[in-house]
Amino acid sequence: MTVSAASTVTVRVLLFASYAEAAGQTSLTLTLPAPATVASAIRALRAQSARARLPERPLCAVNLAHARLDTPISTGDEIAILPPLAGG
Amino acid sequence: MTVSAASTVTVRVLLFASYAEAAGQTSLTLTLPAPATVASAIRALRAQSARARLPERPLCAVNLAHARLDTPISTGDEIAILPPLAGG
Amino acid sequence: MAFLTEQPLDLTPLVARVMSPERGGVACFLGVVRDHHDGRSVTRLEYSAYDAMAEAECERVVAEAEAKWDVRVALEHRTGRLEIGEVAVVIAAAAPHRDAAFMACRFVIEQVKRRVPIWKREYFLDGTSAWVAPRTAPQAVDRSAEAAPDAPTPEPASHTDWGV
Amino acid sequence: MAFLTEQPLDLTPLVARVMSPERGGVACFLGVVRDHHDGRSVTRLEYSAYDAMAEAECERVVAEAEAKWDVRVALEHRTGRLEIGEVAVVIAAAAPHRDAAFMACRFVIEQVKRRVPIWKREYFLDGTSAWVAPRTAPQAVDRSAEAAPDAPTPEPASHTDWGV
Repeated sequence: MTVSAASTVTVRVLLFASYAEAAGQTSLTLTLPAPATVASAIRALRAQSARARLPERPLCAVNLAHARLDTPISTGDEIAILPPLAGG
Repeated sequence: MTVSAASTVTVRVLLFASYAEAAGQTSLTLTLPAPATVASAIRALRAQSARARLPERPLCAVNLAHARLDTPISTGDEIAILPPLAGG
Repeated sequence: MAFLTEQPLDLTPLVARVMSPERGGVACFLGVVRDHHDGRSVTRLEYSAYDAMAEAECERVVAEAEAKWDVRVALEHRTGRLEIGEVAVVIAAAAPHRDAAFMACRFVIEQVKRRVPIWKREYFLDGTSAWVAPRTAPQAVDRSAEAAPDAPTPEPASHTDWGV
Repeated sequence: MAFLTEQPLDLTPLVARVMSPERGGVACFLGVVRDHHDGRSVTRLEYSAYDAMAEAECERVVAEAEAKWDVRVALEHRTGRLEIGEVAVVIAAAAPHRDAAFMACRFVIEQVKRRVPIWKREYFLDGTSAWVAPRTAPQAVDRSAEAAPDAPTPEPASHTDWGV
């Protein structure tokens, strides 16, 4: 995904497991002011869905890879908010 | 096997793999002056079978357990001289 | 190659995939569904995954192991409903030397637990169920407010009501 | 329970023997016949054992592992003729925690190599064969001539022609 020169960034946000249950949804679309980061997507998510009980610094992924909260995001990116992992 | 009060000790000695091939035999019976140890059995073996090319301090077992060269041996014991192990 | 499957796992084909006459040692690991968790009797589990990322992350973990050691690795993780005693994850690592096989196998299970986006819901004997929340869950890193990126400082404790 | 067999080894029944719902982790090891040794092409192997002692020693190794860790261990070693790529030894160690499973599995293969009286004859591509002699073979201990049994002194080098 190329970095957009537009004034907004539109991304898809995925929720899983306990976060999806709490929010009552597994995905939503967010439009954020540019430039945007994972952290600004999380702030917008909290504002939009008060039921999503996210921790202060949830584990996150961008486009299928783990990402930091300060990772920049662009229109078309897939952001995932990941509850504590329990595989293995 | 109880410790014999007799003046000699008679034991069975087993040879394996390269030692058996070099000696041309896989087992023999040795009668040693009492008290006897694994080391004295090995000395007698060398005297009796010059073809058994044993190292200075071969790995040994008495009655199916690893033994030291100074382990005492008694009539009826099974002594084994073990070439370098290669299992696993 | 799919790393996730809803079918029962079988170690044998994974071992066959990595074993070869140049690799004298194969180390394997199986993770088994336990009947207890935190003192409560568990009757069954439900594993769910962020499928696309879990596949990508498994592939990265295997690639990292194969880059770190002279080793070939096979990995499968089951999802969906699992009964007590069933196998949730299987790993096989084959190497010319057993040291590398053991280290790679251990590395892969630790990384899978730490990085692959899979969650499990436990169903208890008393009819309730809950998502498993490991006590030492990793947190996201945010270095945007830090002076030196190589010396991260812990963030102040949360004052919001969003905490876990 | 026999630890030695002339039949092809199969990991699956060993895993089944140790796995249980209280033991969440199973670590396994397979030793595979390699096609090379010291740069020479090997075509097949012949394993021979001091059967009675090998059985007793395997039993002791397993008992020691089960005493050191909260673990159940299964072990089998093949003897007789083996082809390249066949499995010579299999180990499965199941424990409530994977740390113990890995440590016990590793302990068992190391102890088997060090202590179980098994020998192998390698058959080479050029038609010759030889007993495998590991470079770091343990020697018998002889403390009869030592002053302090806890501080063994190396024996003087051999002056006989019996040396290896």
